[in-house]
Amino acid sequence: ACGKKEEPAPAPAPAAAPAPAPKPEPLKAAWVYVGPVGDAGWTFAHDQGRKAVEAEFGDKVATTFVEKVPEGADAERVIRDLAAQGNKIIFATSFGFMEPMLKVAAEFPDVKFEHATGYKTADNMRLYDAKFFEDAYLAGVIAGKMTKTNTLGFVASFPIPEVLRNINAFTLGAQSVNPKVKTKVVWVNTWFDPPKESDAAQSLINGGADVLLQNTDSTAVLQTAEKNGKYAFGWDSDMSAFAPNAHLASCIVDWGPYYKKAIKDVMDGTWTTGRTVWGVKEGQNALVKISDTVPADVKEQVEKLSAGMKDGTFAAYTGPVVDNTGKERLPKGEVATQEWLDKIDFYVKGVEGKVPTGN
Amino acid sequence: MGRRPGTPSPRRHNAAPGGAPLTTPRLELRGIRKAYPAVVANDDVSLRVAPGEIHAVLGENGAGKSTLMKVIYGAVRPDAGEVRFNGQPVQVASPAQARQLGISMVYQHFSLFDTLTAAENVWLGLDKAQPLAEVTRRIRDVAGTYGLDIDPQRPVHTLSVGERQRVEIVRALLTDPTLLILDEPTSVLTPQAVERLFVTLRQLAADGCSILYISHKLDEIRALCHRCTVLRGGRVTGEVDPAEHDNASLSRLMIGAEPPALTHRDLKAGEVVLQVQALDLPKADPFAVELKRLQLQVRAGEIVGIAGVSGNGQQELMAVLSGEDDRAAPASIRLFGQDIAKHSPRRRRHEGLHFVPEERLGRGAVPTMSLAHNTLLTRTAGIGPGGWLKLGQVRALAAHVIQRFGVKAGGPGAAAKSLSGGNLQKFIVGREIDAQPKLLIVAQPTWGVDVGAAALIRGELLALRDAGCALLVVSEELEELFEISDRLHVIAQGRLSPSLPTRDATVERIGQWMSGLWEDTPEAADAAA
Amino acid sequence: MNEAALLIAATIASGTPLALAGLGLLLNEKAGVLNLGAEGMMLVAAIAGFATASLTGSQGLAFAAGAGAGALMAVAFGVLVIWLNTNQYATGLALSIFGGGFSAFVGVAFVGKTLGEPVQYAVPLLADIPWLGTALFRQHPMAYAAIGLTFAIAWFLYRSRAGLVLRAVGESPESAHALGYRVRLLRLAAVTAGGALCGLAGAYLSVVYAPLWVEGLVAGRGWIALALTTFATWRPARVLLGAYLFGGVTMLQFALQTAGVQVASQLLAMLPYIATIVVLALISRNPTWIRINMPASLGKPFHPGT
Amino acid sequence: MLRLEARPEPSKALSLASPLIALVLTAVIAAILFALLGKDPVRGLAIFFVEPLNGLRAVSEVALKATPLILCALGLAVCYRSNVWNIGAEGQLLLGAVAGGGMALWLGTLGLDAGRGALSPLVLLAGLAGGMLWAGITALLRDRFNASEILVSLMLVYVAQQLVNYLVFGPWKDPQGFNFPQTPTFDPSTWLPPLWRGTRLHWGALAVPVLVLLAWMFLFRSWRGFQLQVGGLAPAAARYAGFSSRSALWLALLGSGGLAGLAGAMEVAGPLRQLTPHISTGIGFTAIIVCFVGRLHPVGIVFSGILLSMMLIGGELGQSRLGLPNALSGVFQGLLLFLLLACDTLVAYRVKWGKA
Ligand SMILES: Nc1ncnc2c1ncn2[C@@H]1O[C@H](COP(=O)(O)OP(=O)(O)OP(=O)(O)O)[C@@H](O)[C@H]1O
Ligand SMILES: Nc1ncnc2c1ncn2[C@@H]1O[C@H](COP(=O)(O)OP(=O)(O)OP(=O)(O)O)[C@@H](O)[C@H]1O
Ligand SMILES: [Mg+2]
Ligand SMILES: [Mg+2]
Repeated sequence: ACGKKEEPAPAPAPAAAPAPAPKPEPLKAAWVYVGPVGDAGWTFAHDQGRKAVEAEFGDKVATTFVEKVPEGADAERVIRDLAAQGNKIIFATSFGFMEPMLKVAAEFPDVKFEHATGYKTADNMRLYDAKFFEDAYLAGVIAGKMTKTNTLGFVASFPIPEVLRNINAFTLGAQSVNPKVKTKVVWVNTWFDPPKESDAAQSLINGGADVLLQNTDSTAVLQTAEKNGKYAFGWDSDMSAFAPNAHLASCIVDWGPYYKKAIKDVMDGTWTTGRTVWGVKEGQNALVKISDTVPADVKEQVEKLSAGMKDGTFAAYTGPVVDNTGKERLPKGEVATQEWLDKIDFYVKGVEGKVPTGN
Repeated sequence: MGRRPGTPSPRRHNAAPGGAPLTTPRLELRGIRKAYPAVVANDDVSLRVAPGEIHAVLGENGAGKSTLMKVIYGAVRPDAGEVRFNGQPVQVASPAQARQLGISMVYQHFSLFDTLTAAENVWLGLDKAQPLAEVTRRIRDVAGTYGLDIDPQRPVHTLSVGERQRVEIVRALLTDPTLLILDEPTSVLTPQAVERLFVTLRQLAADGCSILYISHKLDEIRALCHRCTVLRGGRVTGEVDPAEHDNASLSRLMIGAEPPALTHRDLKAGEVVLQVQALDLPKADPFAVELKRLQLQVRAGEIVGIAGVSGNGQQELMAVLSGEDDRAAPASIRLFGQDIAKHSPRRRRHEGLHFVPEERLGRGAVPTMSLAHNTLLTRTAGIGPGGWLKLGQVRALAAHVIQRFGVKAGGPGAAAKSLSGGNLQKFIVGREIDAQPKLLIVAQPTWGVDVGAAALIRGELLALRDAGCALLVVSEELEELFEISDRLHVIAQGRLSPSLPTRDATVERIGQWMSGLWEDTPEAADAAA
Repeated sequence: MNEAALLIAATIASGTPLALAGLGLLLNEKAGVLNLGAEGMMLVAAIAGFATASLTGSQGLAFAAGAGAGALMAVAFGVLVIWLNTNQYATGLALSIFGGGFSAFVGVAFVGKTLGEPVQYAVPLLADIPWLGTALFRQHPMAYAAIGLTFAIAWFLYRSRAGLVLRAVGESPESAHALGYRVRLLRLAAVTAGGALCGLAGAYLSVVYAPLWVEGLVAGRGWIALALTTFATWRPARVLLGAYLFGGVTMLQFALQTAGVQVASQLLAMLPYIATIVVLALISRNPTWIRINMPASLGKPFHPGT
Repeated sequence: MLRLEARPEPSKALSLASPLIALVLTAVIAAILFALLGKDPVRGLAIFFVEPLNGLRAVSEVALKATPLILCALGLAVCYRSNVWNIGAEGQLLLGAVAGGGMALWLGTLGLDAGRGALSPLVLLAGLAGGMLWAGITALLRDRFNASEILVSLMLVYVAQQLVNYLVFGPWKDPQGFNFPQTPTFDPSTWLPPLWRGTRLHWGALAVPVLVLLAWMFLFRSWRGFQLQVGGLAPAAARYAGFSSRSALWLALLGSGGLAGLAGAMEVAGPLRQLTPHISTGIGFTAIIVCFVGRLHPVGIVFSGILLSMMLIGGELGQSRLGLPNALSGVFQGLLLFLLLACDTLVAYRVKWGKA
């Protein structure tokens, strides 16, 4: 609904849609994005999910989105306006939308609100999230095998549990195949600033890292690795096209299944509040497009672990997990609970440095 | 015949006095007219200059002299009229084209670049693509031939004003002009330097170069020029041989009347109002002049004049006396015996010291503000309790000044920049006089002001003196200082001469002092006190 | 050891756009025009360059387009401030704001596009010198162009007559006008050339450095470049040095993290800006130095005939 | 050739008309852009200029958005009239938010049993102080080291944003917040309560008319304000008159910093009620446009603040209603300012055909 894609996509904006007279009103659904839909990362992935909804339900739904919504005082107005426009379900795809959405949800009891990555709910507002760390773990396995310097690099956005989970999982995955591996982390304090991400990646490479992963939304890290003849992974979406040589695999998230379920819940009247965190098991996360440079046996191992995640026989966070000060955080043999995962605020052994804001 | 032996100058040959028939004027203007939105600067002006002739253009401030010269030099396009050069009608579209024709000009206001060297400044005025080294060599040549000493390598900001003018003249000469225009060249020179310049000019004229010499100083014109065209209000009022006319008749042509005479009563000097004691002031920036050990005293009921060529420390002295520059050492400036060296301009004003600066627009007045608001710069009448403005009173004060000093303006609401220079000067001087100061310091009281307004201002200053106010007047016009002051100092290179009663002063003596050559004896200093 | 070489290389790469833009602004300012619109010009040039590169695949054309876009923006600015005598500060700010909005607007179609495989640059032979090769000789040609331009501009300003005229115009437009120089045309030329250089800087960012397009890609570098001219007291070689210094500090914040320095990353991220402020304060402290080197008419309007 | 001739007096009529001309031209260009994008130009313009004022809630949203813009712009107008080029209002606003937020958090820990909103004046005062402090750094560096206030104030914006980040990710992080970058929600006693139930427009907005009046009186009726403007228009005249340029610098910067800080505190005590990394969306920068479009006049700033808010909200509405690209409102803002500057030439000059 934005005139940005060259092909005339099926007009999603309600205003542009011709009104076919007799049919029942389509279910109006809206998405609030934090970035531009074309970022090839986070927002792009959500927009793919929205398109999957359109493809699945056809003219039974009418979708709208507002992109680049700042996470400050403006978000509340945008969400409220979407609710007032008659949308029956609204997805907000960034953490910063949690408080504003909560306020609007209280005013529109008939509208269902869905918030990604937060932690607060209401009767008509529920949460959904993905297990990116499972992807990160699998990527770590490849990284541990591919590194020659035994130094991995991680371009990190903000020190929140989500990102720490990914850094740690990446390291744990690598250590599972190569105990000598160390991970260096550079914080860029942004989700999306390609030149900065690229500077950070360069500095990790200069510091000896030869396989990189990032928790930021652009392709800059991958491209920097390509420029330097190092390896890196795609994040959020398939980024293999951006760096044919450097690209080892892409950690992807497919929001489609969840969005389809949510819409269906509303249509069927079965929508209830709660929290959904899907991962590899539900097909929401996956490591895809594993490069041919990755040896076959490593690929096989990744497949095996993937399969284990799917059938529940394997969990990325299984004890013992020791933090990098030597303290045991998860006893041997124990599998991390959701609550444990929500509260991660440390680096595991093998990650260098200190979490920047640890108290 | 060429000025530089061995360098043939083809233009000069066919134009030399003996070469071409003398009946062909070097320059001929016919019916030149140039109108600006507010005034007609030139109206039906005609003028002929013969080869080798030094031709004066005389007129009071604003008569249209500079405009006419800019028309000849291609800097201003005339609305009507014809310019003929060596008999040929020409359209001078730009200064560059004028220089091609052999016309060079030294502007009234220097067109120099402070941070560049003298050689670079000269180079910028030459059209031919000569290397800088060649230009430097030629500067030395010309300097030798005409006694115009300058060091080509020195940045202009380190040169004295006289040296700067030499740079301008050298720049003009290096284009091998057959017509040289000098717009009020002497206003910045000491009398001695004026003599040297005249020698150079006579030599040039003898070499066949025609010279247009702009001035409003009658004596100079009578001493130097062969012919003289007089302008008044943009129109030619006469073309005469200056040698055959006395000052009075030239003056009548120039202003339509003889200059009004001022009555100067005898000195009844009272107590010491301003005492400047061993005032030293380092340079505030590399373009400034350092003040060294100034001694100065002004008593109630007297006018003390400070003569000197501009750029010798006048600005620095004014700033430090007015309080705009607060770097003076404690006790070096006293008002009625009280140390005011660290007082702000506002405090000094409160204590009775008022000041009229040289720049009217931008310093003495805010150009875009109304006259009423401009009174608020130095007057506090309209400021009510708590710092709130009483606009009615502010306007009334401005109206009062306008009325008392005969300022021609559209009322208290008129923007300062809408006034002509003379009227604005009347307003500013009036604003300060009306404040009944105990000490009034005035810089260039009549600079750029017409004769009538100048007489009015000088009369007001004298009246203030007679009323018992102490006055310190800085001016570059010696005549003016001789006319109104009781005692004179000369400022040169940041130093101040001892004072001299005006009746004992002569132009020669003051001129010598302007070059910094005075007997720096303790007695002289004592005599001054 | 090698890390130091790599840090130097990264410093040069990140200093290059600053140097290009800083040199452009230096030309502007030497002619007496202060253009606060550098950020906007760089943004528009960045998208113009990126769009051209992604449509034609030619870097040469991309840089030409970037320079052209920067120059075009500069001309718009120049006409406003030089002929219409608008306030230079306000007009520059308008240019920055407009550039930000406009580049985001036309750039939408190019977000997330890629320019194909990045190329490894290396100066033949020199690049293989063990330490120096890594540090100095594996840069994009534009990095060397920036160095070349620095010397070219230094030569132009201080050795050529045209440069002298330009400085004269910045020093005293009234005098230059009186001597018959076309002050306004010369100023426009300087502003345009400055815009073109800012354009090269923008294109370098989107085509070589990032290399991709996102809204706000320039991320304040235009403002840093403005600071550089003061920092360098309007001397070309010092602009280059300052650019590298700033590039170095930017890289340093990440290098310090990589090296495991225990300071909050947010505080490290302040480093380049604080460094700029500190250096600015130290340089500006000496009024004599500023007065001699700063073009005297900088930021002031000029009306011929007054 | 086109030629400009200075008017003897600036035209009063045109100085009022030129913002309107600029606005109309912007609207015309906008309509053309809409048409080029294949949208209905009339509907497009309606979304920017009518829709944002459709109903009480919409009006209250415009007012909410305009409040910080107007506050910042008032301060900037004083600065620009004094020839002090503060372009770091964004940073001063952030510091105001930090100081106000810090005060709110601290008051929250005291466990005072105060009513809803009762302590909000303290938050606003803290914000005022925070903004002044941040602007004070610029003033200090300008005053003591002669460092360009343009660059210093701008660099301090980046520093301020990182400071906010540092605080919300670090020391001030909500302990119950799962490590997410936000402070706890403030205690209700520190909130700015809404003016009407159901809207977000808060009591702080009432400060706008008061401050506009004060700014007007200061600029046009006070001796101090006169002094500042003389310093801006003719620095040499100010020196001559003995108006201290240093105190003008400090006054202008502290005043505008304080107002920006107040705006920041209102944002956090009003709609946000907590600190997050996303306090401002470039309010301090947009305020520069507001300031110029309002012709550096307090009353003009009210109108332009409302206009710019409508354009910003229109930009959001345009996305969900018409599918217009988000970047459009940025283009319009730049365009409006550009056209205004060009139109302003007409105030002082007459355009004529012919040669000089
Ligand atoms: N560019 C201009 N625009 C408008 N008016 C002008 C301009 N230049 C000169 N004038 C006006 O034209 C008239 C003649 O000015 P001009 O400078 O030629 O006088 P002048 O005889 O050289 O005086 P002075 O002795 O002061 O140098 C004056 O009234 C002046 O104000
Ligand atoms: N409004 C005016 N009032 C008085 N004089 C004017 C006016 N407009 C132009 N002039 C005179 O006409 C001369 C030529 O002006 P013009 O605008 O053509 O300058 P220019 O030589 O083309 O400018 P540049 O050298 O900057 O390119 C100016 O030097 C000025 O003296
Ligand atoms: Mg004159
Ligand atoms: Mg003259």
